[in-house]
Amino acid sequence: MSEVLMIDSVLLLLVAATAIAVVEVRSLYAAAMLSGIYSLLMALVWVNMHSMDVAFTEAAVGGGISTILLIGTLVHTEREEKKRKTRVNWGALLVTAMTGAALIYGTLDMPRFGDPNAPIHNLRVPEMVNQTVGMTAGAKGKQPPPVGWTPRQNLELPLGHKQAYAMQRAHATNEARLKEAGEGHGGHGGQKADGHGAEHEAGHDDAHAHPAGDFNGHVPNTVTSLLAAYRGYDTMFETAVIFTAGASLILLLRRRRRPGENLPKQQSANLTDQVILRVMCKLFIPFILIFGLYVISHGEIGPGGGFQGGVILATAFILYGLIFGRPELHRVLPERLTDILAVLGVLLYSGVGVFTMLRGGKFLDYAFLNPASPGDGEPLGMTLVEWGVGITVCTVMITIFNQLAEEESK
Amino acid sequence: MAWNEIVCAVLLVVGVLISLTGSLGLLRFPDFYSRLHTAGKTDSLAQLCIFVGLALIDQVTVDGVAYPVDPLIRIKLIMVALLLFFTAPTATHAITKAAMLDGVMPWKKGEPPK
Amino acid sequence: MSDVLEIYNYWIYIVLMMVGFYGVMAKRNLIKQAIALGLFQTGIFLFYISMAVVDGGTAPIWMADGATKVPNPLAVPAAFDNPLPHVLMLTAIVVGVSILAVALAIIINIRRAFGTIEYDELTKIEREMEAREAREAAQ
Amino acid sequence: MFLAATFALLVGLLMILVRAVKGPTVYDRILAVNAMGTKTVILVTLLGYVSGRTEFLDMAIVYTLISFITTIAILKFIQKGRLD
Repeated sequence: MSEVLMIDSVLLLLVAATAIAVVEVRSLYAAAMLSGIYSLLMALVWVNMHSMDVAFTEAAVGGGISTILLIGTLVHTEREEKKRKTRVNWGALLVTAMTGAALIYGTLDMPRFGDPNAPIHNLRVPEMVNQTVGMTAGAKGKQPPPVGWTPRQNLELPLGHKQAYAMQRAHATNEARLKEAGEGHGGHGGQKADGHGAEHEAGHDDAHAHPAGDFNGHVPNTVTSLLAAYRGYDTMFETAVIFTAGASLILLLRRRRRPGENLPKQQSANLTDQVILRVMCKLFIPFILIFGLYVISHGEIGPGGGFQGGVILATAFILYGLIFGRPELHRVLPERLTDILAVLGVLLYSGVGVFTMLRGGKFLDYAFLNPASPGDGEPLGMTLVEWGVGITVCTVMITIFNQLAEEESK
Repeated sequence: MAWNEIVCAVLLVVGVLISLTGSLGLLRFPDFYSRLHTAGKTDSLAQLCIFVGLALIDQVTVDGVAYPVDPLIRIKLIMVALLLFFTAPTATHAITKAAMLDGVMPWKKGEPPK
Repeated sequence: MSDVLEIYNYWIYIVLMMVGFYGVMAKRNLIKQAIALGLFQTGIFLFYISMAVVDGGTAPIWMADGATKVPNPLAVPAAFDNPLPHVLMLTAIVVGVSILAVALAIIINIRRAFGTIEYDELTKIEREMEAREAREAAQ
Repeated sequence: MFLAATFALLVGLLMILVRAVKGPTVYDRILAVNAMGTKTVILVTLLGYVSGRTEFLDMAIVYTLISFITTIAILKFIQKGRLD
């Protein structure tokens, strides 16, 4: 019974109770607020299960942006659900009960919670982790796996012949280089990796000796390394998904602008009459902006990254829009600027990919950004990509807030 | 137990007790303003006690392994306490003003709890 | 009792999914269905992330070495949690919000066009429109 | 020590949740959201100390900001009926 499980079991009961409350409560803004609470509790569950980045995203995106989206919709629709004669729909309840029972029957032979030998931990992950999802701790390039790294997961993987040949070839090139490079890395040559045997080398000196199964990203935060480097392709299209959401919001909700009319000049509801709120928000907004930039930029070292930082930046602008009114927000961030920046983010991301291709590597192979010492190219590539994602997410969230808050011309 | 862990334990107990009384008040008080009174105030004090208590710790042992607490983290804890010290009262003030403008009348003795 | 707690997470994820599923099926209000869809997704996130936990493991981010403030390879805990499901769920959460945003925009347009966002009233309006078109086609 | 504090605060969370669901007026619910945000900040920090990884304190800052901004958004919606 690890501590994680103890806290987890209590927290998840709260989460389940909130979920039922969200579905059953009649007034819609209560449902919006409860879904905000639900996301906050869910983020607590993620923190308890050691997944910091997911907790970050769930809190910022689920707790913040979704609640503001729902409330923005309620402005245009009515606030109460229609009174129904029967409160419970028995047919739907029966169907859900049956599917639930079948699914629960399915989980009976799932691996135990936290079981280190579960199949998910033994396929591909040891190979990825063994080649040191390392860090740029002073020394350039890949780090040797730490001493005694694999006490629990060092299962002998049945290597396919192609993989064995690739590993063997990479090993041979490493040996050759080690002989003529003398002691290997100056910085911490002392740590010989006896635990795993294979001495890893910077790996990219000759353009094509990319060792098999190299996960391309070697930064302390393995989640960002996987997100931006190993799955860089998916994250690029995910940024495109966010941009498409912003574009569809513009198409659906933005009223046609008569030529020359920049923004409909109608009296906006601002909260500037409340002195304390206005002064406090003027005090906070710079700090929120700095914090958002910090979260984007240190995505490699700690939890954070493009999505979370972009959303935090967006909430700073949204707070400014809430307090000082939307025309004021429009004066600070005109719609044309946000549209251009949204496109720019996606372009920056794919631009980095094209650039690495021009440098001779594969698409989004960050090592080729700095062929001299590939260990530095990877964090550089990932930072650029995170900034691209951050810009797009920030501007799209602001556009979404702008469109939802736009009053329909009577 | 070193002195800082004892002081931290005391501060934690005080902070948690204050927080629980605040939540209990939120549950049992008859009307909105009295609930606002308990939840708003206790939160600010409870988080201050807990964060100052946590800032005293310099080493956390989890099943035998002693993880050092980075001094930067202890400073950051105080920063978060200060940040929360400013935002919580502002939010409570905003809620009160909104309720007042909306004409929510405070509860008087003898009325049924709202 | 302890083996129930072993796979307890997977039961709660099913409860969340079924609550979302019921919400989408039973509730007639479009916004309520959009929120229920969010619940359904969060249940699936719970399923993935509870698979990633390793006993005694910590967050898959290297430990910062106290002195040099730089992640230090030797400060290695017993094990790291599996970072793979975390990455998948990061993407899924953000896509989930994009879906919610577009769904709410469409709901606003439905409200402006038909004046209601109750599913059964909308079907009634639809039937009336079809009946009217059929009558006009008949003339 | 930290585990006991975490469980105690979880009980507090349950009480706030009851008020959030039961709250007759909308302001009770906003109050519950705000109180929940503050308590979650404390819980996140305590979970860091329970798991030994205390360097993830940025989470607490994000929670504070998010609960503050959500409360302001809801208040503006209730008070002015519009968000722009």
